[in-house]
Amino acid sequence: MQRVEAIIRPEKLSVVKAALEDLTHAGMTLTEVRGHGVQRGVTEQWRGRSFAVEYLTKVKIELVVRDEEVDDVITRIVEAARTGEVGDGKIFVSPVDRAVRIRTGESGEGAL
Amino acid sequence: MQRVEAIIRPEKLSVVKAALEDLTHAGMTLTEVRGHGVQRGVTEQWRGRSFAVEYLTKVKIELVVRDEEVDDVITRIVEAARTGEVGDGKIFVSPVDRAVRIRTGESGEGAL
Amino acid sequence: MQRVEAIIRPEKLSVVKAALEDLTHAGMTLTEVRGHGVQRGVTEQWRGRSFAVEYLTKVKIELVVRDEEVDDVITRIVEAARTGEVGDGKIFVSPVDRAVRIRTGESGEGAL
Amino acid sequence: MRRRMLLALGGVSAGFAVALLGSTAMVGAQEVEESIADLATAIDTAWLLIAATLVMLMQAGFGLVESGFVRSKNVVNILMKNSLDVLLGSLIYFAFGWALAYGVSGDGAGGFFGNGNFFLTNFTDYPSWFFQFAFAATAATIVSGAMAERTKFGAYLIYTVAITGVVYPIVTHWVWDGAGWLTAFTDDPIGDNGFVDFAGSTVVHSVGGWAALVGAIMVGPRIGKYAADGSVRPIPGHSMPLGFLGVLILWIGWYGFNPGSTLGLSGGFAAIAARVAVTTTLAAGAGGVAAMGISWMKAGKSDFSLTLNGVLGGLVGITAGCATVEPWAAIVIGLVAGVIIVFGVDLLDSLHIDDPVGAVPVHLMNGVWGTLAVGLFTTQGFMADAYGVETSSYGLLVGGGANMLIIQALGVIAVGAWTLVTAGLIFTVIKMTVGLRVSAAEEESGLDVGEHGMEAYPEFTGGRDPFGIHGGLALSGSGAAAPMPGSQPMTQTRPASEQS
Amino acid sequence: MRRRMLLALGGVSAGFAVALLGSTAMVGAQEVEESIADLATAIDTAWLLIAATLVMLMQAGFGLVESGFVRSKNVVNILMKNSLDVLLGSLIYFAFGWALAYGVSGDGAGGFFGNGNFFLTNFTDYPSWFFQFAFAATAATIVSGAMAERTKFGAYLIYTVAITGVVYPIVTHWVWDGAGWLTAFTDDPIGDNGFVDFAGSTVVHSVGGWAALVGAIMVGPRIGKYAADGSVRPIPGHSMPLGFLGVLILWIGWYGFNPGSTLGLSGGFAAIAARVAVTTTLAAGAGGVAAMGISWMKAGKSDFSLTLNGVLGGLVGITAGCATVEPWAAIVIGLVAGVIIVFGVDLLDSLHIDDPVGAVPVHLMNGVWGTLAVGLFTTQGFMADAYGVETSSYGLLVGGGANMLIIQALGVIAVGAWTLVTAGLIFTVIKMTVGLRVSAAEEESGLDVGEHGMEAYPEFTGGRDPFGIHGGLALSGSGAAAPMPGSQPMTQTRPASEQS
Amino acid sequence: MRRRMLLALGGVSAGFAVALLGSTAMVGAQEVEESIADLATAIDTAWLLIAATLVMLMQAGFGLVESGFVRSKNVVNILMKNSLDVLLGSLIYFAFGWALAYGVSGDGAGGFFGNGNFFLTNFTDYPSWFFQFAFAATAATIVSGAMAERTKFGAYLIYTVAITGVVYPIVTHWVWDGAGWLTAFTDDPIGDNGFVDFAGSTVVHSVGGWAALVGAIMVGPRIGKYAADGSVRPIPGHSMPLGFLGVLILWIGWYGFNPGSTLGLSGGFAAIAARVAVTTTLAAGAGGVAAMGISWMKAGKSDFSLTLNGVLGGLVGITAGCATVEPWAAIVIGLVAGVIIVFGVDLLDSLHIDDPVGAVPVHLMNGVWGTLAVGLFTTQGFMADAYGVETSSYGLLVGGGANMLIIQALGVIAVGAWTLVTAGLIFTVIKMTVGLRVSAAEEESGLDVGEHGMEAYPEFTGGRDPFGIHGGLALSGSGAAAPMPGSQPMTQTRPASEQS
Ligand SMILES: Nc1ncnc2c1ncn2[C@@H]1O[C@H](COP(=O)(O)OP(=O)(O)O)[C@@H](O)[C@H]1O
Ligand SMILES: Nc1ncnc2c1ncn2[C@@H]1O[C@H](COP(=O)(O)OP(=O)(O)O)[C@@H](O)[C@H]1O
Ligand SMILES: Nc1ncnc2c1ncn2[C@@H]1O[C@H](COP(=O)(O)OP(=O)(O)O)[C@@H](O)[C@H]1O
Repeated sequence: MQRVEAIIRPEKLSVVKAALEDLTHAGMTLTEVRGHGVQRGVTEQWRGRSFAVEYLTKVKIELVVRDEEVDDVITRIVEAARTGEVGDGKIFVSPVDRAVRIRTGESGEGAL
Repeated sequence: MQRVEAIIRPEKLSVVKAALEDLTHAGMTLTEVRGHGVQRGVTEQWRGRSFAVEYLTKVKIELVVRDEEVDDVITRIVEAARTGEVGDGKIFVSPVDRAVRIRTGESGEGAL
Repeated sequence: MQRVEAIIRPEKLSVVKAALEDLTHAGMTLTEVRGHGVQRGVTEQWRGRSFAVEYLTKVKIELVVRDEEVDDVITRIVEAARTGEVGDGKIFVSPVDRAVRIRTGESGEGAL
Repeated sequence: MRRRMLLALGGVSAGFAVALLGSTAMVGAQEVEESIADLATAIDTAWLLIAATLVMLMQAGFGLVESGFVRSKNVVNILMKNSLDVLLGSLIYFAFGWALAYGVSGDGAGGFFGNGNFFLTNFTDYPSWFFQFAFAATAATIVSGAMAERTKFGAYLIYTVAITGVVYPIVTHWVWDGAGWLTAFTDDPIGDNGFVDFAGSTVVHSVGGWAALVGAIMVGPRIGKYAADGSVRPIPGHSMPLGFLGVLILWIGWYGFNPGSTLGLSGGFAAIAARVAVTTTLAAGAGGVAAMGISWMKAGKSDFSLTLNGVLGGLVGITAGCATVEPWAAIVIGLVAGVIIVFGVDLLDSLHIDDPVGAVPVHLMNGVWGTLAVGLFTTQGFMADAYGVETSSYGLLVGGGANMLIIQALGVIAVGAWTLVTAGLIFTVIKMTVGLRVSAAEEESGLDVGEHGMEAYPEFTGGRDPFGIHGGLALSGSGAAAPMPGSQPMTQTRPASEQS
Repeated sequence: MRRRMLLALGGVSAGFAVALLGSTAMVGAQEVEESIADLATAIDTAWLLIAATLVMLMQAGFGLVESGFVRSKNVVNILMKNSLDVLLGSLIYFAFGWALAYGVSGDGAGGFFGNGNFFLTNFTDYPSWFFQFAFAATAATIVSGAMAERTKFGAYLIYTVAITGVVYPIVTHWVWDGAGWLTAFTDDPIGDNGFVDFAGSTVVHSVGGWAALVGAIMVGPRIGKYAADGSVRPIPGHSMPLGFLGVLILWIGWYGFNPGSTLGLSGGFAAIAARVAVTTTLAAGAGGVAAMGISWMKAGKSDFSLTLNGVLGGLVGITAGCATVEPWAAIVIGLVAGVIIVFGVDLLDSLHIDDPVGAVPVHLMNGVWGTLAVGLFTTQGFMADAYGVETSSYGLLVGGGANMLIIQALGVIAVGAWTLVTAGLIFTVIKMTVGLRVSAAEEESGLDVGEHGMEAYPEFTGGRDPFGIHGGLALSGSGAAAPMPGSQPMTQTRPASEQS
Repeated sequence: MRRRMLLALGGVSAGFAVALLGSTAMVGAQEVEESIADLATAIDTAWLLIAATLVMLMQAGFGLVESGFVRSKNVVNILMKNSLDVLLGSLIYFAFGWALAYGVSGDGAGGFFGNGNFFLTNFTDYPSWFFQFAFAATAATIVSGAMAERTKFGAYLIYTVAITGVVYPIVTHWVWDGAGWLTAFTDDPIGDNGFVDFAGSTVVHSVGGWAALVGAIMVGPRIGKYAADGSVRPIPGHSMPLGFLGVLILWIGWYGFNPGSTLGLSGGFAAIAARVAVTTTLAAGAGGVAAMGISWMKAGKSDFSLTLNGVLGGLVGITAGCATVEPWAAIVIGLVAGVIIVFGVDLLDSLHIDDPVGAVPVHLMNGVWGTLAVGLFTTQGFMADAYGVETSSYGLLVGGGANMLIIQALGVIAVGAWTLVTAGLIFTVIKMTVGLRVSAAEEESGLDVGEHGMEAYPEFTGGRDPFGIHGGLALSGSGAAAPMPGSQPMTQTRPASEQS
């Protein structure tokens, strides 16, 4: 099993989710994060003085999937989340040794 | 060392925490996340029109523990967090290569 | 590639970020988390009655970096985030198999 | 006279001081008459100033309701628009709003608009200016809510100048100036009684409501509000406490709006003002109860935002007839108003007219209903004491024939036509010049940062709503849930023409 | 008379117009008397309408305090309950609330309840209805806070109808109607002066407070509030700014509540109203200062929520005696009220009575204290000018003997017994029929979604409080920290009987 | 007289009852005069009580603006300080504030301070006490904002006692007591007219403003506000809706503050009060419009917080001259006030004086401007009707010479010197004893938990602002962005002496 972790633009969430919808088990976990990268933050002002907001709101999507699904998932996310402009985000893939479904206690890929 | 990452119902947090309390080093990190899975979201309404809230609030508990503790930790979490109904959540286990305690700079299992 | 995940005091964020600034690619992702560890929470009161707030706000910094950079990153974070008092936080390092830049679709270390 | 000094003597109240002075001065009937006239002026002025202050308070109410009912990323923008309505409005109404409404120069005013006292020259009727300005600011502020979350700030400023300075004052001239062609305040009114709109269901609320309707249509719906398949996506407001407080403040302000429209309390008007306070209270209560009940029956749960709108609907509904209908009729008016709210909100959605805060059902639909209700429920006796006329035309349902209702309908139509045409013109000119609507990118990231470089709650991460809580699937409307991919195209279906 | 036309002349103020008319009409003493009577009516009506408006504003204050002091998942529900108190209440008080309080039919009313003017038939005293209704809505709204976060919405509506329509009106008849058996407004009052409660420490606040106490006991504590080992878990409210604003608004509203209870200003009542404003201010200040000081001494830090409650406690405390005690006595009453707040909150917790917003210490305990304080501090001179009686029974501590205190205690007991019995009955019937309390699951996930399908702050993720910030361990109460596992059983210790 | 009984008859309004009683009593001229005096007292008292209530409402406005403009970690603290201003203030003003301002004993007061009526002994002028106390609370509350987010709670309480009890009352004695050396309310005033400050641009706002300036300087800037390289880091407030509502409430309160300063309406004062309402409205509008426009031109986007400050600046600016300048002059005063706000905020930052909410530009700079503007725009006719003097010294720009302006400047300087010296002394004593400032650690984690053990929004995680949204890099000020590492040293550059 692998953890696919995608950091995307918040406004792309619904599209990405739709793109993953028809995977057999579309379980996923989302976290609100702040990103800092090539993309510049916005400029805001307060009492007439400007300042840079350096961290941009992003959404992190985590899916633990079977090894054979990883490529498909990545392709779908890239297609759905891409705008072509700086700030589209990253996908990181890392190994997961074990998965347990709390409800049943079952382990392994069946738990996904 | 392994990272044990459990996604649980928010209302189960205090029980799970209590269940892990007597482990020698009960350090843990919590994140508020939104989950999407088998469990259906709630229905809300606005101005007389209903809509589905698709993402449910969950709490992610992360513990980095020694390899030999992993099974015990999983058992405790499963027992404490289980209701038997859809939405109880998942536990994922993945490898951690290194741990450092910032305060002392020390590395390895002693840093946990 | 490795994921370096540091849990630090919120007030140390700007210092840590500054310390990492001159790495060639200073991409990073931040998450607001709550920590529970050796450090005691603060005491608050409500209507004359005290209670312990057990979870302290921490910031989790995640950076995916090339293997050869890991040591440098850890050193920088430890130096910047340390106060010497309980609650300074931890750094965990774990393997990342693949990285994809969504904007371009490119994979591997070049995507960082 | 040096009041503060007297006060500084300690223990001598100001009023007592007047009494002391009076006791030496008041020797003949002349002096008594003057004292009585002075006191009548004092009490009537007090009433007008206090009522106007309450109406000014409604600006806070509008700002809160509208900001509570939009998403957090557009809160600063809507508050800024509400602020400028009254800030800019005060200067405009000083310069020519009053002049077009009630201004008089040497040779009197015509039936269509006032003419005189521009920039308050040759003018001392300050209590009336203050009261009438507070009303003008109310009319102006209605539109911001209906066009919220996508209208350019600069464009809005142009609109607010036009409505406060021209569109609204001219309607007030028609109806509330003795020279106006629809007025009831003349010896020879149109129909038997003239057009009866005691506190402004039509003059204030419908004018704002018509402009809101035109504006909402011309600016187009918010991105994502209506899917290509016609389904409706609810977009919840970000703060219910703000909505609650706003409505309560508006309600309180209405006790200046309606009872204050007696314009004084001496000469027997005190009794009318008190009756108005009672009908106002009952209509608000009935409106809220009806909207709550209907929403409960329709959706299975009682809806808070519709209940709040129902209260406002009841208040708008009673505004025209507050002085001329019985308390029981006020309840009927309020109940109908509440029903109108629930179905009016639905109706707009089915027409794909996007009115984020419900300004059209509240102010337009109930403004019309309230004005017509005058022709249904007005009693003969109350026409006599509130308008000083012995008339045989009064409420249709209380035996007064259809005459009054017809004149009421005429007024509704005339004011509607005027506002539709002028507001349509204004928004068209704005659209063709500076543009009405922000860019799609700015709309998505929010007008607060886009227009003002600020966030309403900079520390609260949820303020950016990354999970699109308000982006759930519509369950009603189209039977099945709209397919999720729909939400992406949705963001692009807005005609390019509207993106200007 | 056509007021608007006059106004439209520009520059002629309404009052001046009256003066013009007056100058021709005012030839004899008859006319002068009529003018003076008209002005007296005007000023007295103005006072009553403005005071009633301020009391209506208190509805916003209650809604804000209560919503600020509960968790965000129950905010819509508590606001909805507060809204329906006044919305539904207006219809009920129209139909029979007034009738049972002050209604008169041909043959007069008995000592126990009013009888007449149902549905405001044969009724024109609109200023009084408006003022009295505003008070009724206040009495009703007190209970929602004490039963917050677990009471069914439908059940609450039944309760609010009963208290606004029956329980409260009958108490007002006893005390404030000239025919009531406890009243001071008769030539032959009980004791020497009758039961003296100028603005309603007992009539309004204790009635609400007793009902709140019964309700809080019968609905049971919130899940997790009291652990099996008896320790108390603090559950902080979600928004201090809402609490602050609510209390400030209530304070402002009290300037209608207390000074407005002169019911007019002519005939020398102006001086009384002013004194009432001063005693009200000083008691509020003293209550807040005392609660802050005591909480500081007790807990090591000055507590904001107790300070706010202290202000309200001082206001409730002075309400009965605001017209009959000296300013220094108002300060004493306020200081004691603040102390009562701090210890009253503790007392309820030690009895495991869960009152989330402190309604019982504020309204009941200080309502009783304030009513008894009348018997301690009332001066002879102020009884004379506020109640028009020359009496030898006045405040015990200022030399007036114990008589007055005894009658005050009698009133407290009589009203307490009445309210305990009727409220107990109402809540029992509700519990046995529709049920008082939501399910445990609904309580845990929040009444906002459960009862109304809404969230108060849908965009703010913290609104769901996933980390249970308000679920910390109690440090006081039980010496050591309660063991954490306790928190789970806690959720199941509520007797099954309460879950209905 | 038994009012409630009459009321209980139903259908008989209180005023009508008075009329009935009156008709038998009013036989001779004596009775008529007494009735008229009674009504004059009634209307004047009503005016004062209502105005004072509106001014009390300003306490809520201050609390909201200040809490909206600080970070969420310091919200409870600033609300607590605002609360104690009025709570503690009421007791202090009762004990000796009034006494030093307007108190009289047997042998009269001197020019420098009042002397008598301590603890309100031998005192019955309750309307004046209530009104004057509301003003005193306003003066006190200005400082909390300028010293927000770092000042010790206990230290603040000492300050508030001193300003409400001594510093402010003595200034009111100078200017508003007939015996004061600067007063206009004497037959032999300083200069030709005395120092003219109708509602308190100097007496109230500048006093608060000077103290705020001294306090802000002495407590030092917030950690991180000014970098070692001199660059300025903006620290946005946490809630714009609170700021909006606060300003709207303050505006509404100003309709008590300014028009209420006629202290009555009979005797021709009604016309003045109405004119004051109009000038107040126009100055507020102009101030907001100017600040918005200038900020738009300067920064490319219209700034909400400056617009709100602009409104307040306009209101403070018109306060001195509200009764003696023409409406057009009110607009000029307001426009200048708005400009002062925008540049005043910048000026303070360039001096590294940290005033989180803009109290100094609003209250001090515009207090001075408004007071001087009296000497520029006051008309001869308005001096006659508002102050009862026939004078040849009036506004410089309307042809009245420079005399008046000179006296106005004298008053500004005298009051400024007095407040600078006394406030400087008070803060120095506090700093040397209990200490002015919290520890750096407490400041970083927030004063809410540190001083009161509470959070303003315990459920909202963002409340702790972990990402330091308000910690962005300053783009203006120093041309290039300040280097990020600077933010750390910044936290340590505050001199150790300030950490006491
Ligand atoms: N090395 C990294 N480690 C962790 N997160 C990263 C890394 N690089 C980028 N990110 C995340 O991805 C987001 C997008 O990256 P950015 O450099 O702005 O644009 P792009 O992906 O188009 O190059 C960042 O805001 C950050 O959250
Ligand atoms: N494959 C997955 N990857 C990541 N998170 C998952 C995955 N599957 C489930 N989750 C998380 O677990 C939560 C519970 O899963 P769900 O399918 O609703 O119930 P259950 O665990 O009882 O089958 C989800 O809300 C989601 O946060
Ligand atoms: N084993 C662990 N697994 C995950 N997070 C941990 C672990 N131990 C500590 N943490 C995180 O690190 C933070 C700091 O740890 P703490 O024990 O308080 O101080 P220190 O790091 O100085 O020993 C905790 O609040 C928690 O978020």
